[in-house]
Amino acid sequence: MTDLLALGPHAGFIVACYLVTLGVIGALFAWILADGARLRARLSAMEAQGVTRRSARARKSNAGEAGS
Amino acid sequence: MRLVAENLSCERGGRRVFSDLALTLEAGRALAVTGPNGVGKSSLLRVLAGLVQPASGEVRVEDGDPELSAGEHCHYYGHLDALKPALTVLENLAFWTAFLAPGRTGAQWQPMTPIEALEALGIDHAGDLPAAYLSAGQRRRLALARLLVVARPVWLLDEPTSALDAASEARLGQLMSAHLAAGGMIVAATHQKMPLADVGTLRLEAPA
Amino acid sequence: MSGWMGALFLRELRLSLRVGGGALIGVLFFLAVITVIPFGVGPDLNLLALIGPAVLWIGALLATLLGLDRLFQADRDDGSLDLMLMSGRPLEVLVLVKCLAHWAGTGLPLVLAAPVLSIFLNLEPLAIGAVALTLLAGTPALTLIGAIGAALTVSLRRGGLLLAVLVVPFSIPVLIFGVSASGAAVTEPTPFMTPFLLLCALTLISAVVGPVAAAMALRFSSD
Amino acid sequence: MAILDLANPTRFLALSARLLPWLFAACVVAFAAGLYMTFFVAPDDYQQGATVKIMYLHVPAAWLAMMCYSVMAVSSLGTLIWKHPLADVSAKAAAPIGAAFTLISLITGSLWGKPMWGTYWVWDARLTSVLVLFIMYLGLIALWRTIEDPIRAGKAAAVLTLVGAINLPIIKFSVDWWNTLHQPASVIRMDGPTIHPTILWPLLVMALAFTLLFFVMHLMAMRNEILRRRLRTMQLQAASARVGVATSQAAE
Repeated sequence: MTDLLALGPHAGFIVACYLVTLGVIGALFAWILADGARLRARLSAMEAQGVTRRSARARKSNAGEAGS
Repeated sequence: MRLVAENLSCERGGRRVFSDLALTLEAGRALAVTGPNGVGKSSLLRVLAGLVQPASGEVRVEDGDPELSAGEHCHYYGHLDALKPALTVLENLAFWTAFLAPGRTGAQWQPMTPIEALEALGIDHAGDLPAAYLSAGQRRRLALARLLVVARPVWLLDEPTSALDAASEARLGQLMSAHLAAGGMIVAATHQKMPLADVGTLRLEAPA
Repeated sequence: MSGWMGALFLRELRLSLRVGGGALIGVLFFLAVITVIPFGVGPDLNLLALIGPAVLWIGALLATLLGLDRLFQADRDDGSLDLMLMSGRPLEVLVLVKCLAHWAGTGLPLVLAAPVLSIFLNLEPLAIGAVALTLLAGTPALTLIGAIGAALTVSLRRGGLLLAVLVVPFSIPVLIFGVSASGAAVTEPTPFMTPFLLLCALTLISAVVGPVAAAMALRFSSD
Repeated sequence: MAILDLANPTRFLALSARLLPWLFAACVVAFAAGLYMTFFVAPDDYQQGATVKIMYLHVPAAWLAMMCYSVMAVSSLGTLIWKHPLADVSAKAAAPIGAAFTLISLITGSLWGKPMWGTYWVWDARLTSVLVLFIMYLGLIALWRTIEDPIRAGKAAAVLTLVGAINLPIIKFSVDWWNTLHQPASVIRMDGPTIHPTILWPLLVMALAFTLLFFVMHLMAMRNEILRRRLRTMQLQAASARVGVATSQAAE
C-alpha cells in the first residue's frame, strides 16, 4: 500500500482530479437515475388516472374483440 | 353603480375611429356593441378599460370605488388570452388571483377560488398540465376563469363566444347571468347573439 | 400588499427558469464573450490580467442588455401587459419587481460565473473578489436602466438591438466606476471604496429613474 | 432485414434493459483494472513525478468528449437523412454526457497545469479547443431546452451539431495556428512523457472504462428520453380528452 502514499509533492492536485471526476460523473449518474424515477412515477400516476397510450388502447380493444 | 361615458371620441393611427359617443349602463344590465368590422368595437372596449386614452370625452364609474380609476373597475377579456404556455393551468390562474386588485370588495362579490373557477368552466381536469397543452377553446375558457377569481363589477368582453363550443357557451351564459344578478355590468363586442335574456344594443356606424 | 409583488416575482423567475426561459442563456453568452476575447487579443497572460476586469464588465453589460428585450415584449405579445396596466397596481413598483426578477434570473448567475471565468483571464484572487463585488453592485443598475429601453422598444418587432443602442450611453457611468473599482483593488495607489460607493449610488439612482421612466413609456406604448 | 430493429422504442427499451446490467458490470471491472494499473503498475514520470497520474483521467475524458460529439453527429445524420425515430433521442441523451466529460477534461487539464506552469489556465492549443467544444455542448443543451416541441428541437439541434462537426477540425487548426502565432515563451507542449508500454496500457484500459461508462449512461439517458416523450403525449391526451371520456374509450 506504500505506493499509494508516494504521490509526490503535488498529491493534492492528483487527489483533487480524481475527486472532481468522481463528483462530476457521480452527479450525472445520480441525475439520470433520479430523472428516470421521476418520469416513471409520473407515468404510472398518469396511467392510474386512466389516460392510456394509443397502442395500449388498441391492444385493449383487440383483446376485447378477441375475447367476445 | 353605473358606468357612464360622455362624448367619447377615439383616434387610432390618425384615423378618427368613433366620435362623440355616449353610453350609460346601469348595474345588472348588459350592453352588446355591434357593427361591421373595423368600426371600432374593440377600440371602444379598450377605451372603457382605460388602456387607450380617448381623444376627447371621459369614462367614469358612478358610486364605485372612489380611489380607483374607471379601468380598475373592469375586467378586460380581449382576443389575447394572457396565458404563459410554460406555466401550468393552475399556476396561471393562481398568479392572476394574487396579482389583480379587486374592483369592489362588497359582500355580494364573493370571487371563486381558482379550483372552483376551473370547475365552473369544465377544465379542472387539466389543472396541473402546462397551459401549452390546452386547445384554443380550453385556453379561452381559462382566460374566462380570470373573470371569476377576482371581483370586479364591469366585464368588458371582446367576442366572448368565439372559439367556444355549445356547452361552454351555455356555461358562459349562466356565469354572465349570475354576474348581472349580483349587480354587475357587461359590455360585449360581438357578432353572434349573446346567450343572455334582455341585452341593450349599441350599434356603431362607420363615420359618414 | 406584498402578496401581488411576491406572486409577480415568483412568476417571472419561474418563467425564466423553465423551458424557453432566458435565465441561463445570459451566462452562456457571458462565457462565449469571455472565451472569444483572448482569441482576438492573444493568449499573453499578463495582458489578459490587465484587461480582465474590463472584459468581464463589458461581457456582463452585453449579456444583461441583450437579455432584456423580452422583459415586456413577452407579456405584450400574449396580452398580459394590458392586464398589468389595468391591474390597479402601481406600475413603477411592478416594473421594479420585474427588473429584480430578471436580475435574479440573469444578472445574479453572471455575478456567480464571473470568478470562474476570471480564471481564463488569469486574474489573481484579489481582482476576482473585486470584480465579483462590483458586478454584484453594478448589474442591477444595468438591468434597471435597460428596462427603460425595453419599455421604449416593447412595440417594435426587432427591439433587442435598438434597446442596447438606446441604453448603452446611460450605462457608461456604471461601466466606468465598475471597472475602475475592480482595477483599483489591484493597483495600490487608487482607492477601492470611492468608485465602489459611487457605483452603489448609481444603482440606487437607477432603481428610481428606471422604473419611473419605464412605467411612463409603457403607458404610452399601448395602442 | 435491419440488423437490429432498434427503431421501435418499445423494443429498444426491452433490449437496453437486458443489455444494461452486463455493460455496467464490464464498466466496473474495467475501472477497477484501470485504477489498479494506474496506481500500482505505472511508473512515475521522470519529469513530472506522480502528477502524470492525472493524465489517466484527462486524456480519456478528452477522447470521450470527442467520441460523444461524433456519436451526436452520427445521430444528427440519422435524424435529418435516415429519419431514424430514435436518432434525436440519442443525440439529446448524449449532449449532457459529452458536456460532463468535456468539463472533467477541462478541470483535470487545469489542475494538471497548476503544478507544471504555476497557473490554472494556459491558452494551450488543445485546452482551448476543448473549451470551445464545451461551449458548443452548452449551446446544444440550451437549444434543446428552448424549443418546446421535441421533434422540431431534434431537427434544429441536428443541424447545429452537424455544423459543429464540420467546424471542429477548422477550429482545431486555427487554434493551433493562433497558438503558434502568439507563441509565449512559458508554454511547453502538453504531450508529456513518450508513451512507454507500462504507461500506455493503463491509459488504454482507462479509456475503455470511460467508453463503457459512456454507453451505460447514454442508454439510460435514452430510456429516460423515451419515457419523457411518452409522458408528454399522454399529457397532451389528458388535456384534450376529459378523463371520463378517456376511460369510456378504454372500456369499449
